[in-house]
Amino acid sequence: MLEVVNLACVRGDRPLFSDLSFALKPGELLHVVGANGTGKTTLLRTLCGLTRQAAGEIRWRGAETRALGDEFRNELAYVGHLNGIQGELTPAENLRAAAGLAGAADPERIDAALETVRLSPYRGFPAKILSQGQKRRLALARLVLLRKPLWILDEPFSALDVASVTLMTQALTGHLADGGMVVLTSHQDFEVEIKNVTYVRLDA
Amino acid sequence: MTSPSLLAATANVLRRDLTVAWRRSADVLTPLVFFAIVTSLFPLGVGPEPSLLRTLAPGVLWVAALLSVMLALNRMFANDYADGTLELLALSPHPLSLLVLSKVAAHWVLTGLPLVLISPLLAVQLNLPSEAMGALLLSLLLGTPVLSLIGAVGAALTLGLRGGGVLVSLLVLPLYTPVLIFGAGSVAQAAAGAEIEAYISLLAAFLALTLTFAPWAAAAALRVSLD
Amino acid sequence: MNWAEFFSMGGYALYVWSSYAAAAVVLLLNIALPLRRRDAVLNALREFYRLKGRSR
Amino acid sequence: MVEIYILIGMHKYASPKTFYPLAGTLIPWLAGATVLLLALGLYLGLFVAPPDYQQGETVRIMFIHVPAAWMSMFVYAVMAAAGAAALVWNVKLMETLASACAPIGASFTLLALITGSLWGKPMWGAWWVWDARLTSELILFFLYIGVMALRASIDDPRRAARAAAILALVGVVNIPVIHFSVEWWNTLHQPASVGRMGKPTIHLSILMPLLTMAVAFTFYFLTAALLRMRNEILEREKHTSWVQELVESRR
Repeated sequence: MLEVVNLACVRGDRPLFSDLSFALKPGELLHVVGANGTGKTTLLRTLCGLTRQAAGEIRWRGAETRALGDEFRNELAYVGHLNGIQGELTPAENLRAAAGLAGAADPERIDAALETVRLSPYRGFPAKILSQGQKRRLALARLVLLRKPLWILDEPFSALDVASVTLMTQALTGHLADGGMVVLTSHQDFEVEIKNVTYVRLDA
Repeated sequence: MTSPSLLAATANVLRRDLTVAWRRSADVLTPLVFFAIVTSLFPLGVGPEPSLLRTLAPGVLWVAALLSVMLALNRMFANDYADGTLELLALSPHPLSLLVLSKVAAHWVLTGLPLVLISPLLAVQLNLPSEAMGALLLSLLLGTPVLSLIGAVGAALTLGLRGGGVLVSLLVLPLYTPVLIFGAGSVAQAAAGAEIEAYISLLAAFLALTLTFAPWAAAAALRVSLD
Repeated sequence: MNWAEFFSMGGYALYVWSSYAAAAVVLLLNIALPLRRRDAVLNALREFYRLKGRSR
Repeated sequence: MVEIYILIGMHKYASPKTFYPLAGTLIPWLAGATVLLLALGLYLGLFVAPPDYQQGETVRIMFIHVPAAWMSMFVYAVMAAAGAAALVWNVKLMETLASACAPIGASFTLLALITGSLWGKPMWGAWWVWDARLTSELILFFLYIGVMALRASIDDPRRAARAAAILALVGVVNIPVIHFSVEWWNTLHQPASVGRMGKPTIHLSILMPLLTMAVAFTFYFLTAALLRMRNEILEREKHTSWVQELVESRR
């Protein structure tokens, strides 16, 4: 479904990694491992098309993602270091805005999504009052709400408490069970609950 | 997956920006107050002599309006860049140039339009003849969107850069000169009782030109800045 | 060829010769600066490779 | 404009590695041609061309001003074209060319402004006159400053090059619009008495120095651009082995 062939990425003019190839089939999770500065975030941003690769190809359903453009982005959900949350809007409004952008905008599922991440009590307050962990959970709610096949997550477990980690793992397993795909980076070790995990190591 | 309807998405972005601005309405006032202050500086600088102010009024009003729009430019993308919502915009399945167009529309409604509305008030202060009021309103109405559109390219290019505010002005002011020439020119012509069709049609032409190119250029600039 | 008359440029010596002087300055600067910069770049790179060599 | 097509045509196989030594061998020849052409142009301009019946000896300022003004436009066009090639085909060499163009173009624009003002003082009695062409040249100078300021304020060289390329493209689309607007503005506010920039009478003895100087300036532009490009290639390719060998072999 997602193939990467001889991918090479640079930051500025400093080469990060090259000749990186891997494939991801439905139901699989790819865990990108590597020390800081080896280009994990750049790899993820390149996969979703925010960053331009120096060399190599990224194919989704056999076609080059760059050529697919909007079509590919319609099947992708990305959570980066930033949570993509507008402080002035309430959690519900944030989700409606994100849903409006990504095309799936049915209001009652917004409440359900807030419920799954246990943010319903904060439904009416501006999101800026939420803690870093709660904002991360709101970003998870966006993933659950949009139901895109490919999830690309940069450190999804950072700033999460234990309860939220289980929430995130449940969401991941549910997504994989539905035939979804996940590419993520993470320092915490969590794979114990998820069976088919492939690794990609970026060395210094 | 329902195929995402474009109109709903752009309307959504516009509504979202307006609600955010509504909650922080103080921000809307800053360009307006700046516009008022700058125009009232001139009489202090050049003296209150009515006939002198009358000749200066078109140029002063237009330059002040232009500077006020430029001042508010970095607000267009800076907040969304900081909190990550801009990445969601770039990753949305809708064409980025149309989403940028709705952001520019929101910016214009929050800065350009208010300027147009209060400009007659300040024109009276500068002793602008009443027959030029129509030209002032019309030229600003056509001109300020062009300023926001060109400004969007400048704001997108300088996203997240140190000294972004001043840098944007360096980038966009030279590009503002044609709009200033015909905007202020039309008001001056009207004040002298002459015809302004030519000026207004040129301003409309600029609007059409920037409406087609600026969103695409700003989207490309955003993609470069998010790289 | 009366040199004095030539240099006076019909009384406009100041303007004509300062134009040519300005041209000379601009033309020389755009060659001198990159050349000087070339040495700076080479030294910086030597330093860069020395550090890189030692740290591997 | 033919140079641009050659440069763009080159992008298919000219990589920085092959371009660097090629530029190295070209520079002396280009420099030599520049010096010869400049000498010829100066000779034609200062000794052969007769004084103008109206402008007198100050017409000789035109032999610097007009070619500089042409170059300021030409270099901006090359910068925009190289920027477009860099954006579309993602060619690093074009990025380097575009970044080399900016300071050279800005210098020619400044030179055109200075000589324009030096020409204006004896003719119109003022160091600066809001003549249509001088005003357009001034705005063009601000456009150059904008491109250079944008490039200077971005650390990542790739993003800097791509951002500057977009700004240059937006600029090049606007230059004719600005020129048109300033012309219109000038005729509107133009009291009949102020003479426009005297169009040089296209008498052969005037035209020859102009063209020679223009060609000399073009060769000069190529020389200066290649010099700057080589510096930038060294910096941007410092992670490659060929640059390391090159630098270390020049003990």
